[in-house]
Amino acid sequence: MLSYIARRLLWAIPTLVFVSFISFVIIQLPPGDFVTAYAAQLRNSGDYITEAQEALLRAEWGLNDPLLVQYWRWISNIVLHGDFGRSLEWNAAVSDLIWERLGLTLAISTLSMVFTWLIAIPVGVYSATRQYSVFDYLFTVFGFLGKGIPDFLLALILMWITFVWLNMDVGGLVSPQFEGQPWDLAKIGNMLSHIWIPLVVLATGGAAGLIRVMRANMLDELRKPYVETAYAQGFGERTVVWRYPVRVALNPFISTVGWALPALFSGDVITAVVLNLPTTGPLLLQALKMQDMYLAGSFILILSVFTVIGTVLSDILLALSDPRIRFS
Amino acid sequence: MTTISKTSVPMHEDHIISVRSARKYFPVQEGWMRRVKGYVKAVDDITFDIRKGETFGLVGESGSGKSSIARLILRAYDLTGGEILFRRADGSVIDVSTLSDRDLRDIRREMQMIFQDPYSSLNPRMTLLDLVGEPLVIHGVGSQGEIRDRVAELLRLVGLRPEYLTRYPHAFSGGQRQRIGIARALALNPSFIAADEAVSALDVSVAAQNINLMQDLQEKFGLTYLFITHDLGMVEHISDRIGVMYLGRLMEVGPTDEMFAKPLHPYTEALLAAVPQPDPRGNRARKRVPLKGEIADAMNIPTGCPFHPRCAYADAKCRGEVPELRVVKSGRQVRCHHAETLDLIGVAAE
Amino acid sequence: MSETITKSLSPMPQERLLQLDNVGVHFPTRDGLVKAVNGVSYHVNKGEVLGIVGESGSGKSVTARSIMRLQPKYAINASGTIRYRCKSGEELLINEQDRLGRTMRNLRGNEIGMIFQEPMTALSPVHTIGTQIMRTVMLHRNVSKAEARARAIELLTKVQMPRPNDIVDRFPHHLSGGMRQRAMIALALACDPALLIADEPTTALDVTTEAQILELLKRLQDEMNMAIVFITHNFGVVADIADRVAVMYLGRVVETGTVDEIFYEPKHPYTQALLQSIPRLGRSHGRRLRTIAGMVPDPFNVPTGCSFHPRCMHAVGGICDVQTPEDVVFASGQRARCHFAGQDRQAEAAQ
Amino acid sequence: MTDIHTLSPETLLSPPLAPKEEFNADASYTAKPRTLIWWRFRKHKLAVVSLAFMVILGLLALFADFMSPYGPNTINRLNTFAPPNVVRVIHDGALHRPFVYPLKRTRDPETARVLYQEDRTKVLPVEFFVRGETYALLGLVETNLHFFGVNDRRQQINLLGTDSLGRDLFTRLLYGARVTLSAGLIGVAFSFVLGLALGAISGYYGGWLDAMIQRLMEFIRSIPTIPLWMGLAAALPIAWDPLFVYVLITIILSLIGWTHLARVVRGRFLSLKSEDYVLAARLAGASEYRIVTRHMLPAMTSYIIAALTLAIPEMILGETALSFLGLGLRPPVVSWGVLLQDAQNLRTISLAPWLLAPGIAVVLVVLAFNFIGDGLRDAADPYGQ
Repeated sequence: MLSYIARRLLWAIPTLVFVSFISFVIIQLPPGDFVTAYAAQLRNSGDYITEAQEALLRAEWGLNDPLLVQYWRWISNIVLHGDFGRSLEWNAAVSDLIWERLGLTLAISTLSMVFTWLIAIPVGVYSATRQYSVFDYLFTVFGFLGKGIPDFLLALILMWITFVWLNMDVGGLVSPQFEGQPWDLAKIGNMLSHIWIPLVVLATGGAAGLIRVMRANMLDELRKPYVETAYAQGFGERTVVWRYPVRVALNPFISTVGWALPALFSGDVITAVVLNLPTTGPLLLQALKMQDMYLAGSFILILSVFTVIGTVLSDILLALSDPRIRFS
Repeated sequence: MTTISKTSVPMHEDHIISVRSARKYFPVQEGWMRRVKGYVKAVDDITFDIRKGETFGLVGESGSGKSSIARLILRAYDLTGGEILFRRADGSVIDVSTLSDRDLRDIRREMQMIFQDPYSSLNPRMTLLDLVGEPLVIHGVGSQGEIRDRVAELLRLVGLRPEYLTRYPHAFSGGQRQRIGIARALALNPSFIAADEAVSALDVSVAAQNINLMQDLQEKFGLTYLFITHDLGMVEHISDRIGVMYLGRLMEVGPTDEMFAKPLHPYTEALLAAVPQPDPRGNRARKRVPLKGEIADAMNIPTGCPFHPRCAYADAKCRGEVPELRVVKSGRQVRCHHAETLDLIGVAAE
Repeated sequence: MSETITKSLSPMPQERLLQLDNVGVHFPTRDGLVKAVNGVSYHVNKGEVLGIVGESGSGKSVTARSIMRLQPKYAINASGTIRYRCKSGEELLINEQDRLGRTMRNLRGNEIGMIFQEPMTALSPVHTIGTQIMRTVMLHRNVSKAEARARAIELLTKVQMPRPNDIVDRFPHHLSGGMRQRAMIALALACDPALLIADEPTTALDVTTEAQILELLKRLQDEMNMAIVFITHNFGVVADIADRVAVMYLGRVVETGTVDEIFYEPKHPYTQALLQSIPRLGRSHGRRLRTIAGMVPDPFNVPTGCSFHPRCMHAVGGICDVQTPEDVVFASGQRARCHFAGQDRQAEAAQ
Repeated sequence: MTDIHTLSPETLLSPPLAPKEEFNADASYTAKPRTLIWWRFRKHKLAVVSLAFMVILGLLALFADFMSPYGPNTINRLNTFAPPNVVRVIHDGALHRPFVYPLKRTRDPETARVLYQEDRTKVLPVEFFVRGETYALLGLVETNLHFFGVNDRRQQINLLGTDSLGRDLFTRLLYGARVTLSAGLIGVAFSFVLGLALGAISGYYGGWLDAMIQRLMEFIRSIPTIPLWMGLAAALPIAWDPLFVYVLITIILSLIGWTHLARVVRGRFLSLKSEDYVLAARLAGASEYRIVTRHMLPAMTSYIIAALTLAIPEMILGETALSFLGLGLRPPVVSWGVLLQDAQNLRTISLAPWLLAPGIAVVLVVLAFNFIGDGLRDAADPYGQ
């Protein structure tokens, strides 16, 4: 078991290297570079720098070096010094910009994941054990709708509805009058009146898919002979269902737990843009549009690292929960 | 085409198949980059001959490697070692294990296989005409019309109506599908057919119909069968000679009557004793002592005689020395150190 | 309510453990109603092994599951009564019980144990053998966890599992097929049931393992004075283990009798034909096998009259294809559901 | 099922009451696999309805220029944010041929915003085959014939209202369908090529090649999809030709999608490889080519088509999301995502909620593809239980 975890962790290392390299390549893809963009920015504000100065800057930042050298400089700074570089647009260290936003993203993602699970598992089990019942149909319809409606559209519609009916603008994390204010009860209350929308949006999207997965898994498991054995031992229906097939049907679920987190990160990007939340999404979008390379690259890298860690975590959890996998 | 492989003793002219020291090891892979961590010796040092026109039965528990042998003879697998000689219809002898792809195609007109599962062995997306006619099409035998006639004739031969040509397999029952498989195997007039558990999946009454059909066809076309099964009653019924397999090795080879009346290997004795007979009085009279333990893991074959951990007669020699398959009486071979001294019980013929 | 019905039935003899009368189980399907079980009657006495044989589609498993009320939800219990004598001596009308009710739950695993064909899939893959047995023991008996564990080890010893102290903490996928079937038996016997239903328990096993399991079942049956309903399609197995035999064809019992009667004096043409189509060790080498013409009809088109008539060599037009035969009861207690059972012309033909 | 008559001697003594052989000609016995799949698919009502919907939508998109009354980029400054017209048949309590009420414009004195009101006194009949802007039908025939419209130069018919530049949303929705649907199809085609090739190699050859491809897929799955899309999309220079950007975007979308398809293909190949009938074909002397083309591919096509159908909505959602964020297609290209950009802002939505119509279209199309995919998947194996 331990050796399995060790192997799995070892395997994550080349994945991480690969992912970080991809992130770096992506931020290098746009034509021109940091200095070109910088010069353009200066020109916009009426200032200018000479070509010689540009060349000097390039030399100073090592932008003429081969890609691999630049990559090495970037990644070694991150790994050794925790230095993600500077954001051009914000003129601040990337690490100063992202940690707070990452925290909020993580909080929203985790919360919505918990909601997703709390909804999806019982509903999935119910739908499978009462196949073709009225509620099963209702949940199926819900599942399809949840799958069909893009997150951002759901967010827009919810915002619009609350605006029209409650005459409330629920965009942003807090209402404008609270921004920059110290945290107190009123501000927290205000935040709660805002945060339910991203939670509902993210949880709906996730739950819709998971309900269908859980239902399908359960239907498969319920047909297996060991369920009949459990009934033949005299257990009641609830015991049988929750102790045996649910336990097995959860396994593929567990393998998605680690996936769910990065998926929520991804989903959060668009929702957050629509809802104007101070999470990573809008900042990433802005950075990408402005070709703010270190900021964007660091974001992609961090999100990828979360994904890789999530995958490793899933695999380990799966190995722990399913004894059949352990020794193969 | 190589006529005779370099090392071998010439083949007896009555024999159609000669399996000589055949070995098949499957690598067991593990881990993320498929590292080989060991070998399953599915077939290990197997030697036997099949005579022209006879039915050779191969019995053994699951995992004994009996199906692998059929697949080796038909070159569905490549041999790890040894050779398999086949006498063609024109009398020439070839080593199946070294044939090139082109020669192999040619040889497949003469040897065919009947499968166990009548459901998975027929492509559900092809009509009977396509299924039974496929070997003919592949080998370019005849025009479309001729193929059609030939398929109709084959169907009639196995007791199916020629009008069924345009049907798909799902229209047929298990027993009928098995007949379709037989018709397909017969399409190119083979001289040798390997039947791998050909009736095991069928109901008793249907199995009997198909066994009779196979015997009729053998008589009619002078076919040679390799009949693989775990059902000792069935193998006794149909076979002229029998090979008993255990853990990839042949334990005993001999004529059916003699072997079943008086087995030479303790494993054969145990197998015969284990078969429950549709004869309650006989069962009560027979004091049956079930074989202890279970067949070993094919990756961890016991040292010495592979059967020794379960053998009631095993001694130190059995634990240490691997016995050879040797001739004990005329026509009978056995892989046991103590074959001469043991007095084993078979089934009394009526 | 069940009492009034019980009164209208004559009480079961004291030694009777289980009695099925005219049981019918139907399944509605897309292609029509499948009468999987169509008026089955048989009984089991205390401490007796009843073998039930039949080809696929004969309804033997479905009938056995209706004893435990384990059929799928959509199954229709069309007719008949199933009576069971509890350990307390009371008669219980099983077909009247709610399939998920307390009475049935108390019966299952406690009074009636069941083992299945596929030992590979019939045990939960994510729980240890020990956990599965302990849960059953703790469900039906008021014992502590430690006592339940001790019981689990005792049971594993009883089924001759090698190294029971080790196996108790193993998962099913660590065990071979034969060992899993032993674990399954241990699980079924957890609470000393008076009746064990064994549904093709040796079909998936090799002959040598099959012989071991059969010996084990016989020994346990003897030790615990337990009754067994043993379902199989293998006549050899039935001859080996059963005291009495019921032969099923197309959802009906066509013949019942003691094992010797069925094997040496079969009265029903189906039983006779089937016995002749089996190759026997030491008897049939080189001989032609007798066959039964045609094949088992599909369940949507069960023939009229005697359902075996299209395949029967002795069928008589105007009778067999029109009238559904009733049981012919012989002096010994043997019964055959054939219009001509015991009559000469048929006995001749059987020679 | 059918009757057997064997050539075995004992059955020559056939049972006296054996039924006369009748030739039971059930159509399903000789039906081609394709027909069986269609019969099964037909039972899935939602899927059939969805298929009909998609066929209609596809035709509408193909003939968008004919089916729409105006041009997608025709600006009408006098008609901005006009609400949708309702097509009516009853005027003054009497049945009338289909018509709309013309809109009357007033200006809100405080906000200076244009307000629209139906003028219930006048009737603007909906005309068919009217003359309008000139276009080239299917890029071939020059014509100015439109399927419907109104014969009034001062009034328009806007079934879904207009946007901030007074462009007809219905027209733009149809033109957008062209881009969005084809982006989905082309993206799936790209990932199909990748997925089929790698999945087939992986499943058919196995061994270390399989291991390598599996590892590669794991790598790709460890990259968070949306940030990667965004990163790649942002790397496309604004100056490039919109058509070229469109192709690149579909390639980016397919870069992620192929792993799923490869998994499906590999799984099918693996399970088919061990089928007895494949071995049977090999033993009959069939070449590898014949085995793959005659035995394996026919058995997988229905599964692959189902998987493809289920992948299309993912692509459509991807395009919509990217364009919505301003990273994908950009105006003047008209796609549903581009159209939805107009609806980003809460004020605009509350002013002109009809701008969400492209969103509804996305939902309907995504659902339709999902239903069709589900139906296909259920019907894919007509020989299963």
